[in-house]
Amino acid sequence: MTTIRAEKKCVPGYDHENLLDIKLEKVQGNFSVETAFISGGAGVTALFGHSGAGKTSIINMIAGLSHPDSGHIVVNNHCVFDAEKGINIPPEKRRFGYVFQDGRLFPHMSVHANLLYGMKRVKPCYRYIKFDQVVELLGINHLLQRHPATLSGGEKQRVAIGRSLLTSPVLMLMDEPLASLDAARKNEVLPFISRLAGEFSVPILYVTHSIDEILNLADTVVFLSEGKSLAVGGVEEVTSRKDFQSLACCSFLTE
Amino acid sequence: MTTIRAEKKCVPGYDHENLLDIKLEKVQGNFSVETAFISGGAGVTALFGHSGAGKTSIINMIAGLSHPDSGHIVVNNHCVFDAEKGINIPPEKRRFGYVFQDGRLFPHMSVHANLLYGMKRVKPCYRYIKFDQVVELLGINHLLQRHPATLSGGEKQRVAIGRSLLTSPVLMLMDEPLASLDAARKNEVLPFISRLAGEFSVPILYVTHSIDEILNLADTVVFLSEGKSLAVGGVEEVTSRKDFQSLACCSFLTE
Amino acid sequence: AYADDGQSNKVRIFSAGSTINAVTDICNLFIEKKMGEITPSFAASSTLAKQIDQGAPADIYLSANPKWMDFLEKNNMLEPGTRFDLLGNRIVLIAPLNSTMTITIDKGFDLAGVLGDEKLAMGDPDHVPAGIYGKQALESLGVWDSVTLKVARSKDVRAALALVERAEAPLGIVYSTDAAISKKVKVVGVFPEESHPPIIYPVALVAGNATPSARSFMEFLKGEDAKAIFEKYGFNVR
Amino acid sequence: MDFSGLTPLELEALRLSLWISCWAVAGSLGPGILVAWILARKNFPGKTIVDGLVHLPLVLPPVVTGYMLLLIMGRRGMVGSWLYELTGFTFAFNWKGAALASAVMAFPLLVRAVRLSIEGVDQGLEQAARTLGAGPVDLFFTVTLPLVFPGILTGVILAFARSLSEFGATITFVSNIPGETRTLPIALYSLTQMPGGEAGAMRLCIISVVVALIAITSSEILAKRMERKIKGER
Amino acid sequence: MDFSGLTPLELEALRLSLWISCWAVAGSLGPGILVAWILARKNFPGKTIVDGLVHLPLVLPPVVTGYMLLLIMGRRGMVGSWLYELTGFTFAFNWKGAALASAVMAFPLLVRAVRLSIEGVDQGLEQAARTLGAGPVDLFFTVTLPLVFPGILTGVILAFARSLSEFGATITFVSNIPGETRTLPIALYSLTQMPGGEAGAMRLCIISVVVALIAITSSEILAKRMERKIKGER
Ligand SMILES: Nc1ncnc2c1ncn2[C@@H]1O[C@H](COP(=O)(O)OP(=O)(O)OP(=O)(O)O)[C@@H](O)[C@H]1O
Ligand SMILES: Nc1ncnc2c1ncn2[C@@H]1O[C@H](COP(=O)(O)OP(=O)(O)OP(=O)(O)O)[C@@H](O)[C@H]1O
Ligand SMILES: [Mg+2]
Ligand SMILES: [Mg+2]
Repeated sequence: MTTIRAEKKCVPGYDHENLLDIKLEKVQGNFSVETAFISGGAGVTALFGHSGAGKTSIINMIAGLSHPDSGHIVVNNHCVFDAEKGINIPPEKRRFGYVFQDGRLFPHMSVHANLLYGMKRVKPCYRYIKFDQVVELLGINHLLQRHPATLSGGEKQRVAIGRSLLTSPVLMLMDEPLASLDAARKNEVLPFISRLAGEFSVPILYVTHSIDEILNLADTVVFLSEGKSLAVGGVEEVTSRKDFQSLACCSFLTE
Repeated sequence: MTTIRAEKKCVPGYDHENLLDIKLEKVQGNFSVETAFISGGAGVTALFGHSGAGKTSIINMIAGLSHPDSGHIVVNNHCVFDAEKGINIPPEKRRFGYVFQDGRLFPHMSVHANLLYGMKRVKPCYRYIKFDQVVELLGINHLLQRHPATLSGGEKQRVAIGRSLLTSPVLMLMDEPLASLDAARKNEVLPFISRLAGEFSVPILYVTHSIDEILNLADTVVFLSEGKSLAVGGVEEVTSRKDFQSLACCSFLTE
Repeated sequence: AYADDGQSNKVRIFSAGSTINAVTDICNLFIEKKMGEITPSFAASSTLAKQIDQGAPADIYLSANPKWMDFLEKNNMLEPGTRFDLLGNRIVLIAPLNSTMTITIDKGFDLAGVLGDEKLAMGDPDHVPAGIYGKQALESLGVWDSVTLKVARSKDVRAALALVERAEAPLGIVYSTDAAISKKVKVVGVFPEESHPPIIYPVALVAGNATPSARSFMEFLKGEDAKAIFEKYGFNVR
Repeated sequence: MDFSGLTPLELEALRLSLWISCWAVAGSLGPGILVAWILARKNFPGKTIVDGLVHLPLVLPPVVTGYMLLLIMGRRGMVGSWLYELTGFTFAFNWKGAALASAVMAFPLLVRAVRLSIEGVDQGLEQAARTLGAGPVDLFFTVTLPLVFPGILTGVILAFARSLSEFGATITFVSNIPGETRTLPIALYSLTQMPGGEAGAMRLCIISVVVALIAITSSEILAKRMERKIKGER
Repeated sequence: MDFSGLTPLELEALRLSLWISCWAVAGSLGPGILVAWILARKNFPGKTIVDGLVHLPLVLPPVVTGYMLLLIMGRRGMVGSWLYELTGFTFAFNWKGAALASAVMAFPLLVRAVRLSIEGVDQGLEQAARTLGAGPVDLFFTVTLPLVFPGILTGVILAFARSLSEFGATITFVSNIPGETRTLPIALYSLTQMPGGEAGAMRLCIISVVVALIAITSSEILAKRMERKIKGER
């Protein structure tokens, strides 16, 4: 396993209480998001909900790619959005890493250039994640000179993870980042994500449909349905709910 | 659960021995595929291998979207490709359903039109899958009038599954079709796929990274690495291999 | 690479498109005789007049049409007392070389009948000088009204000539200078001189540019050498 | 537009211009899309020559193109004479010739725009259509063509605008015949060549601009509507 | 091309044409891309007017555009006189004016092609760039622009070809001055005005076509190379 060297003397303007304080309202077509959750302390917050529950919509708002009609987004006590106070920091200033559900690699750049794109835009003193380390972790060394068009699904996903990690973000947003990776690779990446949250106090918002990943990774679970948060709390608390189990359980697989 | 009504008096030119006889060789850049497997009898053949092992490449060749340098593809004793004999049936004549790893819904059509696209191109007498049945199974009734651009990841995936099912195919190619679905939905779709193979004798080639899905769904497993098939055989036979376990096992998740 | 040398003592003559052969030859002769430097520019008389009006670096203007000269004169763009009617021309009726048509131009001649369904090619009588003269001639001969709908109005005389050369039109009206040089058409009739106002090509110095070299070229244009060249191309030197 | 203020001459030129431009665009749309598709997707010996031929009317001065049309499609032209003898149809000195000249001049613009769009189509979608049972032609009409709609719209607008202003090739090929080929630009040209014609020329200018603005604006609205449909309600 | 067979007059016209076309394209590329981006992405009151203005040179006969340039940018023109007094720079009757006329005539083609491409860019990629720390300008140069390369190339080729054939606006604005503004099409015009000039005119036609073919072919090769790079080695 690779090691993470700490170098975060000067992470900007945030005081590290690792508080996520999120309250969002937005109407999209005839779907409306209306959610609020606070997750204190370091760690991974899992967003869980059926397909179309609004997970990606929420993450997009937090990243600053779409604007809530009302509410606020506070990360590490730093407010990046507040509808009432008229605060709206543009996405490029938020320094949130975002692993998109649909990859979004730059087709005109090599894998190497894709990986460096975000990294080059972060001041060296803010960087706490090293290039070689990420490349090794994700096993993409042999792909560096290639262009995204010929990569396999899982290869693209790994490059996308690497690209956002290399921005040394102050919050990670991960939308089903491991969906098309094999178990062996997952087993290398998951502990890394875990340690990102633990050692570097980078809060992580993690979308997944895998109950295993929730049980092993999450500190807090936000359980969404139809755009509303039905439950927010510790893993045991939420996973013991009936409605959660009926969505997450594996009746066919374990019959 | 919905029921499948049988109506397959006139499936064309194939005799239903459900034999998949595949032998493929192809060089792509500095990656080469070289695989051969036969899976007799009805059922689900799982393609398993690390990210970048060549699963999608193989499925593309079987679908007729890329051409092997040599080899042959025989489905139900019907040869759709043979390099030596110069046989190469174009994809639209193969009647294989393909659920792509990356969705590929038609952005200019409503969900409804997407679903009907393939169905309309199959003679009514060949259709053995009903529209309403699929829509209900996949829970996409409320999406029919929408366009793909605003669908969520899982919603897109469900529409893509529906679209290919509705062609009433003679072989299903499914490239990680359930990756971003929640467990509850998976539990409805998986038995359906299972029954497709069982009741209608439609062979299914199924790519997955989930050991659970293999254990519960597959009859035959093809274990790929670096473009070569390391092992082909029954589920128990292949899953008991050391190299298979090291790739598929969940050391972190079960630690 | 291409400096604006409008200030040098090179003489610039803006000359009507239909004079291109003759004026080019005269300029070359002028240069050959080491009498000075001269650059000719050719375009439609109207285009040139407007450009001069907008301050184009022209020293001499040779127009195919007194109207545009009048236009400049009215705008005080001409050097007073330098306007001079340099050339005259004739308009003629032409047909393709292999045409069997015979026709005599006189009062009320049956032009429409000869044309049948086909077209008479001529410069646009609204603005092309040769067309204007042609229309006036046909009017005074009393046949214009019967052929108005059969006129293919061209952008310039050369285009009308091309239509007849290609036999797309069986008849056309052009200057005798054009007809003289084309090998693919023949003259079937010359319009009587009294059927239209005299065809005059006036020349003048542009106001403020009456440099000695410009004046000397002006004189050269009026001289015997130029006259020979003009006549070679079919112009009447007045 | 308030047509009541127009003189009969202006009205006639306007009507002719619209008629000819519409025919020019309508006539070249099909071949234009076909040629664009071939240039975008196929490789064959002599492709450069086809490509060059398509661009020819853009590269040569319009008068030259008009003259070539005269040589080829005139009543005594290589193809034109043959066409006339066989069918009695001719382009010479009528509005059809003007439409042909406009179409030829606008063709490269149409082809280039459509081609650019076709090159941008995600071929993954075409592959998907094939696995769903659509053959190459079927797929072209149901997938490629709708996806290329913005390119077609751009091509049509460019071609229409170009046709509206077509002058050099038209006047050389079919002359200026009132009521047949005297379109807006030809009438406009006549006026600019007449001393004192400025006021009339100005009016024709304004008419052309208004027509073009209407065409451009409606194309924008159409494009917006299509885009909204494809990209979702908001 | 074998230059040795060309007469000095042809060589001069060719050199001038290339020089002027290159300047026209180079000068309009930046503004063209900017305007295309604004039209593709921004909504503002008066957008229709900007859009219409851009198309104007395409809609009006070139002679009219040339005359307007004369009135505006000529040495006595509204802007031209002011420019001349302030800086001593003038477009009047020199090659710079010819380049300006070419640029203005080609502008709508450039803008439309680039705009079409910009509208096709996946905005998801731009969003990704923003989450990676790129501001709007940074993103434009590092993501949008490279993705729009095919559109820019098409625009450049259209503009270059259009410049090569530019006649009406040029001769009206800057006249026909040997060595300054007598480009290939204007030299061609001079020859067609001369009885017996056909052979010379033909030669100039062929020269234009050859130049255009070279430009088109190299753009195709460039496009292929870029595409291969983006879509993988094979
Ligand atoms: N044109 C090409 N040049 C070089 N390598 C290529 C090319 N096309 C595909 N490859 C490589 O072939 C390998 C197989 O790709 P494929 O998409 O089949 O993998 P996969 O098994 O589907 O993986 P995943 O599970 O990640 O989707 C990958 O490593 C990919 O990078
Ligand atoms: N413009 C829109 N108009 C109508 N509905 C919309 C619009 N945009 C999104 N939606 C709907 O909002 C819902 C939430 O979408 P979102 O992408 O956030 O789901 P998700 O939780 O990420 O689902 P998945 O797990 O399938 O990715 C979906 O049902 C989607 O169809
Ligand atoms: Mg989602
Ligand atoms: Mg794959």
